[in-house]
Amino acid sequence: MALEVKNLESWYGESHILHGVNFAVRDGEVVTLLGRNGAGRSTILKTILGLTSKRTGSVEIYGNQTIALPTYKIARLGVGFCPEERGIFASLSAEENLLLLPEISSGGMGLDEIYEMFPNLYERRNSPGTRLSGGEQQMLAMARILRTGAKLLLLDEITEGLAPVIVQKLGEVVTSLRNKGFTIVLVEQNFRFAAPLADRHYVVEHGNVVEVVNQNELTEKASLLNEYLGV
Amino acid sequence: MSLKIKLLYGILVLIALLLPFQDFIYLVFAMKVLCFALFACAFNLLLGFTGLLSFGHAAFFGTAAYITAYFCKEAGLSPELGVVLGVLGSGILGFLIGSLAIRRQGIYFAMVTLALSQMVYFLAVQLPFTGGEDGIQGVPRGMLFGLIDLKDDVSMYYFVLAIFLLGFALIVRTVHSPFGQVLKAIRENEPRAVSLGYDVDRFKLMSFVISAALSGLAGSMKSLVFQLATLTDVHWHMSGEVVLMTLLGGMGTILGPVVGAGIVVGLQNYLANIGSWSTIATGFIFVVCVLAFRRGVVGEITHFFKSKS
Amino acid sequence: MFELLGITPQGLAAQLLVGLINGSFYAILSLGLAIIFGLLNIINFSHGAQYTMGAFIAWIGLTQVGQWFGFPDFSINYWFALILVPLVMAGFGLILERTMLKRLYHLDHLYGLLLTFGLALIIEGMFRHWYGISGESYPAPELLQGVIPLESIGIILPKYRLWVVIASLVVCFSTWYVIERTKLGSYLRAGTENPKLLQAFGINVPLMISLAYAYGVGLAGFAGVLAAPIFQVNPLMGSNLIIVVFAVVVIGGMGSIMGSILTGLALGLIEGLTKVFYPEASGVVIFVIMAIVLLIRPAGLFGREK
Amino acid sequence: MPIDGYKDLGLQETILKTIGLGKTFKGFSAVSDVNLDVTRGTIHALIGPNGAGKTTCFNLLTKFLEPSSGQILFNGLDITKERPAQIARRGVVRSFQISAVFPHLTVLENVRVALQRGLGTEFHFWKSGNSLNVLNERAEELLCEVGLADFAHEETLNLAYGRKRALEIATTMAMEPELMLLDEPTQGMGHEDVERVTELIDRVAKGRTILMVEHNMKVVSSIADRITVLQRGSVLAEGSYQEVSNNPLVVEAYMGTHGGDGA
Amino acid sequence: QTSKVSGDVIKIGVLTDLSSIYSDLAGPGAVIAAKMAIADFSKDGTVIGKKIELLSADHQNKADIAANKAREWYDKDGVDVIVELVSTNVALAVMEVAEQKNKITLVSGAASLPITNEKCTANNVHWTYDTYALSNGTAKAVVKQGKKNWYFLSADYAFGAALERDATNVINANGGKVLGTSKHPFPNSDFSSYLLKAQASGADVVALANAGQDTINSVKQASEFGINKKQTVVPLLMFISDVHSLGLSAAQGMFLTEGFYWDKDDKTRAFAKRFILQHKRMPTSVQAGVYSSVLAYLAAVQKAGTDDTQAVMKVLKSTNIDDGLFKGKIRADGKFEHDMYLLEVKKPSESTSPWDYYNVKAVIPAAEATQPLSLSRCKLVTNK
Ligand SMILES: Nc1ncnc2c1ncn2[C@@H]1O[C@H](COP(=O)(O)OP(=O)(O)OP(=O)(O)O)[C@@H](O)[C@H]1O
Ligand SMILES: Nc1ncnc2c1ncn2[C@@H]1O[C@H](COP(=O)(O)OP(=O)(O)OP(=O)(O)O)[C@@H](O)[C@H]1O
Ligand SMILES: CC(C)C[C@H](N)C(=O)O
Ligand SMILES: [Mg+2]
Ligand SMILES: [Mg+2]
Repeated sequence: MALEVKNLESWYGESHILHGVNFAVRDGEVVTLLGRNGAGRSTILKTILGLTSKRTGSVEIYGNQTIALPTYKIARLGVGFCPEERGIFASLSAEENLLLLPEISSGGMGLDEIYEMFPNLYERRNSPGTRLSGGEQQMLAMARILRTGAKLLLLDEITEGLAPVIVQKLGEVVTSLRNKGFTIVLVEQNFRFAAPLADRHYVVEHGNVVEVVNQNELTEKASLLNEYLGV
Repeated sequence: MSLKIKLLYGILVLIALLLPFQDFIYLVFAMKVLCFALFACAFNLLLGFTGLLSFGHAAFFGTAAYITAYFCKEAGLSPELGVVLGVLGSGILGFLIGSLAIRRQGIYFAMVTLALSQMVYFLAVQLPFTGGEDGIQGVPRGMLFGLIDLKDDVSMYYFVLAIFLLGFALIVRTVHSPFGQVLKAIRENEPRAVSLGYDVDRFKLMSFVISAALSGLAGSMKSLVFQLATLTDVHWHMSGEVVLMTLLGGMGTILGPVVGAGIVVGLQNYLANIGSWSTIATGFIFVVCVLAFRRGVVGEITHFFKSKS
Repeated sequence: MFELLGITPQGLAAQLLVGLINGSFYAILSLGLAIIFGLLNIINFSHGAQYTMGAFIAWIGLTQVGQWFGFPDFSINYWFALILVPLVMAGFGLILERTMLKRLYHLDHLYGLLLTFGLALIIEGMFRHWYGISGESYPAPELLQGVIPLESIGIILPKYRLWVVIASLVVCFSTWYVIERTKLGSYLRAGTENPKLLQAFGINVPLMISLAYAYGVGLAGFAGVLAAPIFQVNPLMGSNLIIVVFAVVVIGGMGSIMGSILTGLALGLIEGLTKVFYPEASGVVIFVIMAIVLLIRPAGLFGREK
Repeated sequence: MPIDGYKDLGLQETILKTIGLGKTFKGFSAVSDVNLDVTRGTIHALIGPNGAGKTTCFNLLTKFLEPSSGQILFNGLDITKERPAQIARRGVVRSFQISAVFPHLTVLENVRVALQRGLGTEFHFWKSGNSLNVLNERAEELLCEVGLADFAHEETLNLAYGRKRALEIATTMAMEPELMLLDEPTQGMGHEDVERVTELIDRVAKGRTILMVEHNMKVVSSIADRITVLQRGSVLAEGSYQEVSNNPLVVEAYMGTHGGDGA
Repeated sequence: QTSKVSGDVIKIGVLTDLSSIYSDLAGPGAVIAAKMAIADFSKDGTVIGKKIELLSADHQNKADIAANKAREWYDKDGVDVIVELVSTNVALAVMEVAEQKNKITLVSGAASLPITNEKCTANNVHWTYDTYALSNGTAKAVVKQGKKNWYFLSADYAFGAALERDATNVINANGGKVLGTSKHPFPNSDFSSYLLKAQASGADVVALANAGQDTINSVKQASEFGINKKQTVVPLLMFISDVHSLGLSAAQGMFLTEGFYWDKDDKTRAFAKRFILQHKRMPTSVQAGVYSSVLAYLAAVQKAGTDDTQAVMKVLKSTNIDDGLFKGKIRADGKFEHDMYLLEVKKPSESTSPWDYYNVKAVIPAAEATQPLSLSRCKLVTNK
């Protein structure tokens, strides 16, 4: 089991956002978290990494209980995180951003491989990180975690603001990562993008997982999803 | 304004009006508090309501103090004219410094104002009319409108109180005015305000000038109350002090700076006799405030009532 | 003899040298400030007090510790202090950071400034209370006493001052190297911007921050020891210096390491020259420069524009 | 040579025209020689791969950035030299790629800030705040139009993302803009919100001109009258959705094989 | 008509620098000196049957704080006399208030001549020393040794200017010459640039027209740069507390002028012994002056039988004073005219006990140490 979340609750200061989230992801699986704006999907990812102000419950990553661990130790268990606001560092150049993350384990992609995948980044590699266009920043945020060798990827809205060609390309990237044995938790707004990629979909509402839809149930549960998500 | 708040203000004003009829609080002390309260309120207009931290407000306070002191003493001007000249002077200085400083933001704004006010300090040290280290001493309080002799502490007190209330009312009004509304918008999201067609710099400058002029008003009054203007008034410590008052009382609250000024001036007065311990005590208060009462006195109180209801 | 504005070339050279000495103090202090500001987003107002503290601890080590413990002959000499004091100060910094500053990171710069301002008052007040205002003198170590008479070119340079320049340049540039030319440096810069996120990438940010503060304070302590034999060791030695050092950091560009070093040295020189040609203005020249620089280059000479 | 546009003002077909617009950042040319022609009363979409220079174009048009070359004509008038606030007052108003509201003002106050300029009292610091209440009616109307009437007194901070975008549009409309520039108005929105906002844009476009950047082809195909495709800072193609989406160059550079069904 | 003693109590306020740059030379020690004077004056702490009370406050060396406190003391607390008042700007501000309120000031710490010259007031006595005395002591003695060419390092404020001006007059009058001046900011910590300039000037004497910390640092750095080897460094104003913190090795051989030295005779030694028991440091001349002034004030009240300002001032100005520490009389302009001492700092080897710092080189007679009334610009003198 790569990730197992039980009864996870979480707070931002006074406000209680997650109310007992449960889900689990096996090694090599791709799952999505779907839901409306503000449902708490991003918060689930942040809570897994211990980035909210308080959390309770249980989060096991590759068999290690992490609920009491500091963030950096969680990351070192092999978690790669692509945050929703992209989190590019303005004081570092694009390339420095790319090279910033420490290698957590072997098997990360090389720089050449990455530039091949995202030629835009190669062209802009010496620009300050936040001077890249919105989409370029998104690519950079994704690219940099591929270097680290992390095997469990938490990806938050990676298709946001990207041109359709790039979205398509990202779809291919995710598929190939999956084939390489990565485990991926995808938070997506873009259902068309996510649908063919994932083994399972979790629907999040008001800080709870309210529905699980397996890949093979997609058609039969379409109306249900429609109700939840308006897809 | 809710009824409760109106009532609170009413009571406060009443207390202020009755102050001369007791012996417990020394009137000159009360005047000092009023002057600094006005200064802190003016400063708060900039920090709390425009979002600009000036580290050079002593320049305005001090300049006006010097101008008023100089004209009242050397030219024998009446106090009201002296004050008007002081306010004018600091307003113009505010325009000059403001035009340069508002082009920068955040910590840089603070530093530009600090740098420019250090230059004002330098001028105050070097120019002959300020009396250098001695300052301008023995400034006559004079006859207000040629009628009321301000030598008497009680009439001086009422004069200061009236000016304070006027300044305070103007600030409250400004905060809630159409102008104040735009200021608030600018503080919240500057690019958006620009895209709505507001010439942000002009608003900041205007707010800076108002704040400078009112700080000057406080400085002018101070120089009349104490009958002297000295380098202390333009020193960066003074700029720091007004930040402290505002923060301690609660920045961005209307009444906070007044309370902050009261506390700081009071502390200075009552801790004055314990020598180096007073430095330690002041430092200690700073630390405790920052760690435990960040909203400032008034801010904490409002927060307490808000969270209860 | 050839004279320029009433001063001989030799005289000018001597003056520049003297300016450089002051510049090294500015550099080493502003370097500490820049590191702390860069990473903690805190303007360390107590930097001056920590510098004072460094000087006092050195003095206490030299003249007092022995008596405290009943061995009047025991004392910690200069060379020992030069290593020990920065460590003690770094430890002190670590405690401050862990117990107080830590709680302020999510707030406006202003609060850090106020807290450290308060701390500065406390530290200063304590020394004032214990040791009075006039201060104590600290002799230069034997090895560095006396002057290097370069009388042929009309310059008399105290050996100790030469040592100050060398020591501080070495410390400054090695610090710069570590921060700008190693991976650690990019962590520091990234940590400045978004510490939480950096943690999520597996970096122990809290530790990094604590150590950076400790290092900055250690530098202040180091400068204090260096200064002890030149200036009187007195409770106000730091507070008189700190405003100027702030200006240096701003001119150099807040948070820029190289900026603060070079600006520190350069301003020492400029201030020195002002003292020669227009001494009354020497107190204000740095602020004039600061205002001009900020108007032309808002982020400071070496700062990155946001 | 600036063109004298006063002659046929009112009849002017073209509301916004750029001639050879360009911008370089330290030698990197982000936008080069862009000639745009936006027709009055249309919804004009600006699309293109990431980093093509769309946002930069917007920044140039509103003078948030200084053009390195070229001219901008609004209603035939050269506005290349004007300041951002001035341009806004002429009736060119933008929204931002990242939502831009005043978080600690109420929803109503947000709109009022935009309306307030019409009163001409924005510098009157001595006037009572109540003098602004005359604007409430109009503000509520605008909120109604974008479906935010029920939230008028809510602190904006607490609104959901999609509603913030709607508020932004209401605020922009309060300026009575002749030309609205929208930068990815549906980015980051859920499906319902996307639909609602698309519909909203279509609705408010009546009597106005809209220039928008958008990656969501569903939105573009359903409301845009005309589309300009940028690539590497220059115009790659221009035309209706049909024309553009069948252009093989555009498909290769932007749409990809799935066509424009991104969402 | 009213009681002979206002408020039925004699209140003495020590307004001094308790926490800032002059707190070592005045400060808490001055408060102790005032207490000692009261205790020495009467066992039960009374004068003409009324209780004597002592107040003290810190003016932090700021004129505004001082004026404010003085006003409050005179108005609200019924203080009759304020003593000490180090720093000229503070003294002048408080004298102004006192004149308005018709109360007394006895200045000990402040140095500038204008206090009894153009800025004099009727209710003030300048007790311990002034810039005129300092110049006529040290500067004259040094010029007479044949060191004619002078270079000044002056603190850039009123006091520095006053000291420089008075010393320059003396130098010129005795055939010397001033080659140049560096005005340094006040306060300042690094003097090397100025010292190099002084060195380059080739003057015989580098004179320091500054005080406290500034003097200490200039002396220290002068010896670091070896300036004291070729030129004579002359601090125009230095207190024993400064010499103490400077250490004899850096200060040795320098000349200075003081109004009081604890080791001068048996009486001063007796006083000093009692003082050091309470304060752990030897009295400075300023602190001794406070003792002397309080004692004299109480004696005057006793003699006048009232605390009425005019009556007391009249007694003060008409009685000879000799309390073992100072001896002389108070002139019409308010200057307490007494002998001053030209002192030389001992070599470390000559010093036999703690605080054994000076050799008394000469006694400067009162007449020479005080500006003649004929030159005075004091309104009390010129109007007559
Ligand atoms: N830093 C924060 N402080 C307080 N509340 C927050 C914070 N971040 C998010 N929230 C609140 O938590 C709730 C869940 O937010 P979250 O970002 O997890 O939603 P989401 O499902 O990812 O939606 P979106 O599509 O908007 O990203 C929302 O109501 C949001 O307002
Ligand atoms: N201030 C700047 N400094 C340097 N380069 C910049 C700057 N602003 C933009 N660029 C570069 O210019 C190019 C165009 O950027 P722009 O933001 O206009 O793209 P865009 O078309 O809006 O893309 P997206 O769809 O990803 O938002 C990008 O390659 C970007 O890196
Ligand atoms: C030496 C100091 C006690 C004198 C003080 N600087 C003055 O102005 O009088
Ligand atoms: Mg989210
Ligand atoms: Mg863009």
